[in-house]
Amino acid sequence: MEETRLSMYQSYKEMLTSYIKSKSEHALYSAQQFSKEMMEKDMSPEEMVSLHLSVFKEIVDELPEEVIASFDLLLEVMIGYGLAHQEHLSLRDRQRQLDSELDVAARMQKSLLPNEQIEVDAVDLGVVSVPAGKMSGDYYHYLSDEHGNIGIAVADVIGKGVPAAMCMSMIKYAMDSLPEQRLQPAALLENLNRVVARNIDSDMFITMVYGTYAPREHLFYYASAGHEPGFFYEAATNTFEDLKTKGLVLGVSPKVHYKEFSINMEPGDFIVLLSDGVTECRIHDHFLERSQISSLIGKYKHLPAQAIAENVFRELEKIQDFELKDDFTLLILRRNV
Amino acid sequence: MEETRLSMYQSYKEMLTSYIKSKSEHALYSAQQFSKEMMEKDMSPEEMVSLHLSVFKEIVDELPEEVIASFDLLLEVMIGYGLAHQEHLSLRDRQRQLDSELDVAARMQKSLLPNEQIEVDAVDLGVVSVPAGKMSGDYYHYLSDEHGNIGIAVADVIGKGVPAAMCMSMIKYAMDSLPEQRLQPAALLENLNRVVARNIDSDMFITMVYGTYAPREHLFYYASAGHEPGFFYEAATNTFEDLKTKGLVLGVSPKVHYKEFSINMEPGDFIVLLSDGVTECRIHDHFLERSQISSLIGKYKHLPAQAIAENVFRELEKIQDFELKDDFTLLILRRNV
Amino acid sequence: MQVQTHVDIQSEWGIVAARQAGRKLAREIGFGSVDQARITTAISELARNIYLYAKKGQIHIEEVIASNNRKGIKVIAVDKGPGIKDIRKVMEDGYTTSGGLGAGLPGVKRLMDEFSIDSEINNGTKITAIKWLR
Amino acid sequence: MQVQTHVDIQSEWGIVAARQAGRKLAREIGFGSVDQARITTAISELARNIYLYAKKGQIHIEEVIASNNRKGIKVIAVDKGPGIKDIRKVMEDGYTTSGGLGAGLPGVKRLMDEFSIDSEINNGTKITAIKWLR
Ligand SMILES: [Mn+2]
Ligand SMILES: [Mn+2]
Ligand SMILES: [Mn+2]
Ligand SMILES: [Mn+2]
Repeated sequence: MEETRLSMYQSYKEMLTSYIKSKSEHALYSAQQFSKEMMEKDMSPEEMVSLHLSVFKEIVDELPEEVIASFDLLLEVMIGYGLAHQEHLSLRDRQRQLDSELDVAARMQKSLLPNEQIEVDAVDLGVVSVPAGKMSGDYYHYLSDEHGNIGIAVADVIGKGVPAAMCMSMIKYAMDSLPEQRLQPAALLENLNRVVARNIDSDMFITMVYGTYAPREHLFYYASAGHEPGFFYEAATNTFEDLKTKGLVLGVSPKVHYKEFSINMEPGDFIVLLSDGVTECRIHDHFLERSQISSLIGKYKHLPAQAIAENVFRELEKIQDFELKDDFTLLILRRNV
Repeated sequence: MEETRLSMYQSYKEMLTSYIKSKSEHALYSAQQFSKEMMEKDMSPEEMVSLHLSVFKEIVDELPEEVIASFDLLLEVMIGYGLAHQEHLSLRDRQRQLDSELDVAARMQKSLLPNEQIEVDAVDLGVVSVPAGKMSGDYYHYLSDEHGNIGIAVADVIGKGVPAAMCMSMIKYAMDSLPEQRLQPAALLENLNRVVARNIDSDMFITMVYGTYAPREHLFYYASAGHEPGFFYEAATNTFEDLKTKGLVLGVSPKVHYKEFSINMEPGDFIVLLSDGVTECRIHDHFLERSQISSLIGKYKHLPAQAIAENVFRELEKIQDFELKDDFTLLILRRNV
Repeated sequence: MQVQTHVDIQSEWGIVAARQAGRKLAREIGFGSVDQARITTAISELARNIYLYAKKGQIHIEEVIASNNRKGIKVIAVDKGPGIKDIRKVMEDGYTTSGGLGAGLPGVKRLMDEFSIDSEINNGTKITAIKWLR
Repeated sequence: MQVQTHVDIQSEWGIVAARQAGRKLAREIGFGSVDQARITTAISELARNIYLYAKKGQIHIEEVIASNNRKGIKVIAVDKGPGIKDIRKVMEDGYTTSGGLGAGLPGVKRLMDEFSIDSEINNGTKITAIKWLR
């Protein structure tokens, strides 16, 4: 430390001497680089001011006594800034530790989501889910059974961050314990609703949409618990239609009945499930229209489902200046044949 | 802002004038208070240095030109500190937001723990559980059935903070789904072990002890999954004995067999379950001995179970300078009659 | 009539020249000494980024006037370097005080009032930053 | 022979007197100007805490010598005030920069090398802090 101090003293002395003589921008540039070095060595601002004074005293003979006195006062004020600086260093350490903790937790959370490809030729499935922060309050799900039936879901915990993530993991464990309802969207939501109502404070809500596709019937069945409506794309007419939704959000009341809807899918038709992080994408002071979202999806409809989702995300991320305001989840399921 | 700046300028000018004249400690005291005010107004250190220079220029006629030049250089260096200061302010905001998020999550976590009194006259139960940070990786459980049988447990996720808390909530949901094993400690641990092994990364482990007390037989049955041994206090001999423990931690291997132990309890005898946050209480550079913990418990044994736990916590907290290194959980179950 | 300056960056001398040009224009526009130093630091960081990661590029500095007649200084940093892969990550609030990359882009964003970034992999980066006179 | 000073705190004048005594002793022991200012600030905060929360109390300041012959300054702040309810909470890293309570006790702990606190509800508080000469 003493050595550092000495070399700091030397460099600063050279800079100050040179600057007083030449007033060159080069000396100021060095000073800026020097400040980075000081900070890397965790020197606080009052030490900087004190260093300045001692160098200055040495360079200028007979510094007026009031100049020196004035530095006493400046130093006194800078002690407060020094404390804030030290607080910053410890806050930074704490934040780093928390960040790495949240990274681990986010990895754990990610491991709760499906990550294998669906091996069903009849359909093409793509999904992008990106949290606004480290942890996500969005949840998605997909699964195929031995008959090629497919279940898909998107859920959104009202709220963000760690508490939302904890709710989300509850949804996952609850889904695990309901294997019998995987092909019955309304019954599944009714059961989940009971679990949520029992376990979660009344000020936490979860919206969810669950659907199944039966490849032999070409029918998509779905039910929604207050979730942001998805889209149905019909290839024949090249149009997007909102997925009808009715139904209370999960967790409000222990006994809720959900309505089931169905859609007939032709080859090339696709279903879009999403969270409101997609549709309530804010640009400056207004939100994108839902019709803007569907045309954005339409722009990439010739691509595989995964590529559509990725391209839409990339464009929306850019429009928002790379700062997501809410967790983003977009899931696309297309009938191939 | 302009007004603030002007009044800041005025106060600093008075201080500096007075200090240069009198060199009084009072002016320096004012300067320190002033620095707090500056910081409350989010003024950064380079603004402080610049304020100092402009006031100084006004007070002292014909400031030597090299003094002014020297301030150019100091200002340049302080810009870096100013950036760090602004970063601090935004880090502070982020930390505050995160803190309030963690508060919500901690409340959610707390709601997963039992909070009603046990209504069984035959026993006296007390528990204190305090996380080292906001969220806990310790878990405790107690429950009585309609026959007055009591189940108690303490678990500790290896690791701390958010990821540990997420594991802990999984333990709770898994316990909920195993109502049949509540009176069979070994079977319960075997089932839990399967759930943990399935859901959790191989680098996460959970230790746990589970026990049941049957008031008609006066027998305490328990099994342990690599958990810190508890104590059995025998009133007749006034001695503490370690609770025997054998058994692999949860989650290492999907199929583990746990051994069940039993203890006959007389009136006044009690069981102590704890997490290693109690026994591995560090003071400066050494750990407390287990015998020191049991004598500490013994010191308060005349009190109700809840009071014993609270007093022990208070003493250990103080010895550690009020900084817990690990989550702390201490559960005491005493046979009354 | 608006003043425009272009500085080629391919050595540390270029960085110093860009700083000097920026400080001069900032002073002429009427910025105070703290803001002059802030603008100069921002230019310095932008130029240094070019020098370190793209090897060469240009810094353009000009006076701007908003529709409400407010004056400001606009700095544009352009290079044909490797581009930025993950802009979201680069703009994440790093920890300036821990050094390494220095103030970096989040620092520049803090020092100025407006900030935007355009980057394409293998095709270079363009960063525009404005500071308004208060 | 060790120097000891006691200052009664029951007004802002007491705070200033304690600061002055502390700064003088710190200088005599051989602390540099930054450390003098830090020690003074710590004393100031301790005295202010007494003045604000306990109304009155004392600050004791003395030179200390460690077993390895290292010199230092020890500050003890004593009051018979209401005591501190939740020491863990008070010592939690507050946010100095957001003001209100000012640097507070975590600030004092930062400014000094050693710090300990004893407090009993309704029976007062005793805080001891030491800074060693480097
Ligand atoms: Mn949400
Ligand atoms: Mn949302
Ligand atoms: Mn643990
Ligand atoms: Mn532990």
